[in-house]
Amino acid sequence: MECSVAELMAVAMSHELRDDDFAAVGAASQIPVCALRLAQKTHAPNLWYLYGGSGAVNSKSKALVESAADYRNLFGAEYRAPLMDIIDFEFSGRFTLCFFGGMQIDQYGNVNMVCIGDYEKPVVRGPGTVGTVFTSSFRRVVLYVQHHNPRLFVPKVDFLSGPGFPQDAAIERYRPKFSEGPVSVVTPLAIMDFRTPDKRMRLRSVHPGHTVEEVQSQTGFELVVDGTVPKTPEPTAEELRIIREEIDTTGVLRRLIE
Amino acid sequence: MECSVAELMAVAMSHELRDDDFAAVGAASQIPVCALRLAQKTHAPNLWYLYGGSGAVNSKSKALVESAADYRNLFGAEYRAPLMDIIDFEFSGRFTLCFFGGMQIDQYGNVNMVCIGDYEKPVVRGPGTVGTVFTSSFRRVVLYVQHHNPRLFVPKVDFLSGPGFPQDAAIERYRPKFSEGPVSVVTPLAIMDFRTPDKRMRLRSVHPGHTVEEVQSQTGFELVVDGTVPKTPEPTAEELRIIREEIDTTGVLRRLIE
Amino acid sequence: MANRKSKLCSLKEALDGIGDGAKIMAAGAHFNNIPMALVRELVRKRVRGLELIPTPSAGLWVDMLIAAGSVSTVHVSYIGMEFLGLAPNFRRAAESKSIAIDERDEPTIFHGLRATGAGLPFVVLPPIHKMTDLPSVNPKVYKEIQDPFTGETAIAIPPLSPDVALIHFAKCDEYGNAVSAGGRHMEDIIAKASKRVIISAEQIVTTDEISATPTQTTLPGVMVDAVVHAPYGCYPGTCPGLYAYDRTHLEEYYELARKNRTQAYLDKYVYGSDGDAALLAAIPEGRLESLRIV
Amino acid sequence: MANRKSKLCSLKEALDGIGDGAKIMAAGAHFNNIPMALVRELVRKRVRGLELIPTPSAGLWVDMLIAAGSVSTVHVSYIGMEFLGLAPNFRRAAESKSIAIDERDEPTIFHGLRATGAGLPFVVLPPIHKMTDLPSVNPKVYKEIQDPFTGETAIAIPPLSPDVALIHFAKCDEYGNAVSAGGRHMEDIIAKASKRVIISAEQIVTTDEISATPTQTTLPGVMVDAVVHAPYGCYPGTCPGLYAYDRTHLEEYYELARKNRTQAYLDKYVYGSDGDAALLAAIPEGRLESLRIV
Repeated sequence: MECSVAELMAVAMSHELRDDDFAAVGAASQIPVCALRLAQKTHAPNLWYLYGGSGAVNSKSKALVESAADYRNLFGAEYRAPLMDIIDFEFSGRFTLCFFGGMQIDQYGNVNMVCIGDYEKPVVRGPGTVGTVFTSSFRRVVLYVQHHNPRLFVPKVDFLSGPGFPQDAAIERYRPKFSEGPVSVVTPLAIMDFRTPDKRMRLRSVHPGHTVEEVQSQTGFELVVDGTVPKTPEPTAEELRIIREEIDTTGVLRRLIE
Repeated sequence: MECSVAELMAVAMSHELRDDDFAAVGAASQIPVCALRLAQKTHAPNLWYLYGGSGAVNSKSKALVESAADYRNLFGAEYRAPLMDIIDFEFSGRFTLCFFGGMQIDQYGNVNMVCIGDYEKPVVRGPGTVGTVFTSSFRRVVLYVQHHNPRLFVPKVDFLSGPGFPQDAAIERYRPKFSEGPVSVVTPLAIMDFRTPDKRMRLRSVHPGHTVEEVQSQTGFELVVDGTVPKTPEPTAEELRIIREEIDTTGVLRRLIE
Repeated sequence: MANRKSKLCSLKEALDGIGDGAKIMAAGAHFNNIPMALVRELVRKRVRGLELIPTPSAGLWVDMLIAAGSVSTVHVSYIGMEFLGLAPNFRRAAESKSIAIDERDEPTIFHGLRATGAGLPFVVLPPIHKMTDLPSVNPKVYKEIQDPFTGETAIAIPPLSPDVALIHFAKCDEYGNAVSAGGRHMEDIIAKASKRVIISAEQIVTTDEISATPTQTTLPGVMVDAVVHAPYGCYPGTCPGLYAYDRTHLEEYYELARKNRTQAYLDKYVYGSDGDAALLAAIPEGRLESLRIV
Repeated sequence: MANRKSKLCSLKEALDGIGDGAKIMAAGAHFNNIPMALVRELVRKRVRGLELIPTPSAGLWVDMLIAAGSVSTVHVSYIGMEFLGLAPNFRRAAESKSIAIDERDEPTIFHGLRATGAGLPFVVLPPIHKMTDLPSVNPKVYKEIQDPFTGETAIAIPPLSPDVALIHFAKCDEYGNAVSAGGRHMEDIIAKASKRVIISAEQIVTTDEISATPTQTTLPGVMVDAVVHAPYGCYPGTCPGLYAYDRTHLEEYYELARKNRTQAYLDKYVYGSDGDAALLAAIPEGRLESLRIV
């Protein structure tokens, strides 16, 4: 079955979720929201999830709204978490998985949401770090972005707002014991991970219609490539059916990424 | 009009309340609860009050229940404060007045709720300090007890759980700037305060039917007496009517103190 | 598609795995909303050496577990029987030193739990405890620290982490989404700080009933490990919004406790029964109905 | 018996006393529940040099006040327009250094407010910020401190105290007892930390309506200083449970802002009007009705 890139990404991200996860997403997160709902409806019926701004836990909204903060996410939810709960869960390791984006991501999984260029004289002032510090305290972090190019994937972030894997043991010791850090990166071209001795980013799979060379050329640093890189599995017909009939009934993900 | 000692105490305590107060009471507090409601219905219509255990703010219950923690206090309340609010208000000075009791009270207004005798070998183990540390951080504290005898009013408390006026500047400096400390002590015999140069307890008024000598003989330390001690004013007919018709409709305060 | 796993189980199953020396916290304030069905099952379990972490205002459940011989240490803020008087078994045990006391108070217990639940290493309070005798009898808990912003003295207290929390609700679903009819007191604070959370409820309802009003859920099931259906689970205390405390029964407990005869109470109402069957059968006809709040 | 004083007043009266340089906090998350009627009145007041303390996820109101020239400093966790993109006026002002930025993040703003609201001298966080560049660009806020219980390194942050908090509710009474239809987000945290609390509401109801369900009151009136009746007070944002955001209007704002023509927006919709009259009159027929959530 034909599927859109956003649908492919959502399905790939749903495979990162486990049955015992308590996962969280922030603002403007239609792809991760779809991933969460799909996982709960397939292999992870005991998954719990929270949408940041609205505090909705286990929302059953039948349409992907533009904003995770939208009150309408409370439809069918089992709890309305105030911000205090969310921050408590973030610090204490109760959230086992979170999806995060970034303006820049570097080869060690560090994330930047603050600025492009020098902090004192930024070329682009970003929105701010929000909760990206918690990439160090969610048990697992899945990074995802809607673009894949060398401006986004840089050798070293201009401002480190979300910790990946510091190459300095004196910094790494500040990571809580329960945290594994970033476990994968999902983009419109490929999936990457950090299963390398020095935690450098590795190409795990390339999406159908794309090549290793293309992914490498769109990445601002050298990706680790272990032998032959597999194709990212395409969504099954059943996965696509669930997405289109039960989760994304208005077809947001079919139009999201051009 | 004939009134009971508990009614007299409640009326005296209501006179301690101001129109701009936010007052709190803890457990088993029928007299202070009556004082709060009476004040709100007479000279302090803008008074706000909270009953500890139930979290009821501005309860309009028409009967004095045995427990401030009783859910039934939520009748007519305007808010249900979780414990977090209560502790936040206690530390931050938002509560302007609180009524407190004690197993022992000494001449400087220190309160003991922990033990009689040596802490390591107590003769009586009390319930514990609960929130008596906050006698130092409510803006004003009114102490009240249902007995007045030398075992309760002692020269020095065996365990200091609720601070009165430390005679040591090094300790006094820990008091928050907004706190005035204990402002009065209401008992079945008399009203005392601390309007003395060294903050020793002073006899402010003696209840009808009792004498200065009797109060002094029932107190385990010397009370400061400034000239002629006035009689505690008796409740007005209107105050008693409001208590009996609108607050204590089951007559708890007429039976409370023998 | 797999099925969602129910957390519903029996009283006995819920308390499985609580061993000697566990740190136990039960919710409630005075006689309000105490999880007595779960506490009675804990008495029946005859574990030993428990460390109790009561809420800032507790009594009955602590006193009963002390009488049952299950307790070695109690964290104390207020242990008493409110309008009835002191807690007799607690008082005897404390005076005879048969239990150890970890002397704290309301804000120390609250903020200690907050530290764990919020993932904070410790909590800093204003220095008002320095005006009391508390720091001198419990110096391991109250540590002086300097405010790095003002240079002033403050008090640091450590995180408090119960092994098991016991909480009762008016209703919940089989996944642990729970509702207090009397509004939230500190159920969330307790659950966040505890390694294992066991809840009981008067009524088990559908998840649809819960998700019809998600803003009224007091505790989300994601924080709950086991769910027990326990009607009259707060008895002889109050279950907010549903029934009031039974003063006659509380006085019976209190008088026996004062005379150091709590064992007779436990024999009659707690031991030798599967769950609360003996207790509910022993309550005089009509008593339970008379306590119900319409 | 005297009468209880109403706190009800006009938009103008409510903001009386806010002078140049005040520290202002407005509630809301992204386009949800932002007190836009109060913010628009603040724009009309033409105060200068405000220090804005936004919630962890803010945008529109900050961007608008920057465009109006009222702002000197912004505490930043997230300032953006969520699904629309970056906040244009914020971005320009930050890049050109016409405003100062106090770089923080979600937990720093939250726990800074908690410190003030809870009466704590400061708050100690686990050292995860040491893994980021935040402490190096804002060393006055992130101070290293040693845990007196474990000897480990931790991060101390100072209390955060807005002079004025602006919050919108679905309904409230004239004494300030207020209800969020979408459940509590952090209205209590904001109010406790702020010296003055100004609220607006879609509907002013009787106190009897509030006290019929006291467990559903989001903020008690004792923490509120002024109450304003402001229908469509969140517009063009969402008022949870009542109406959705107006995407067309938000895009109009965003496009003008991107072109550095926010002044035209303010002239059309904010200035030269008594309260929100101009705005509400300018919205196309039927638009408001179409946003209402049944």
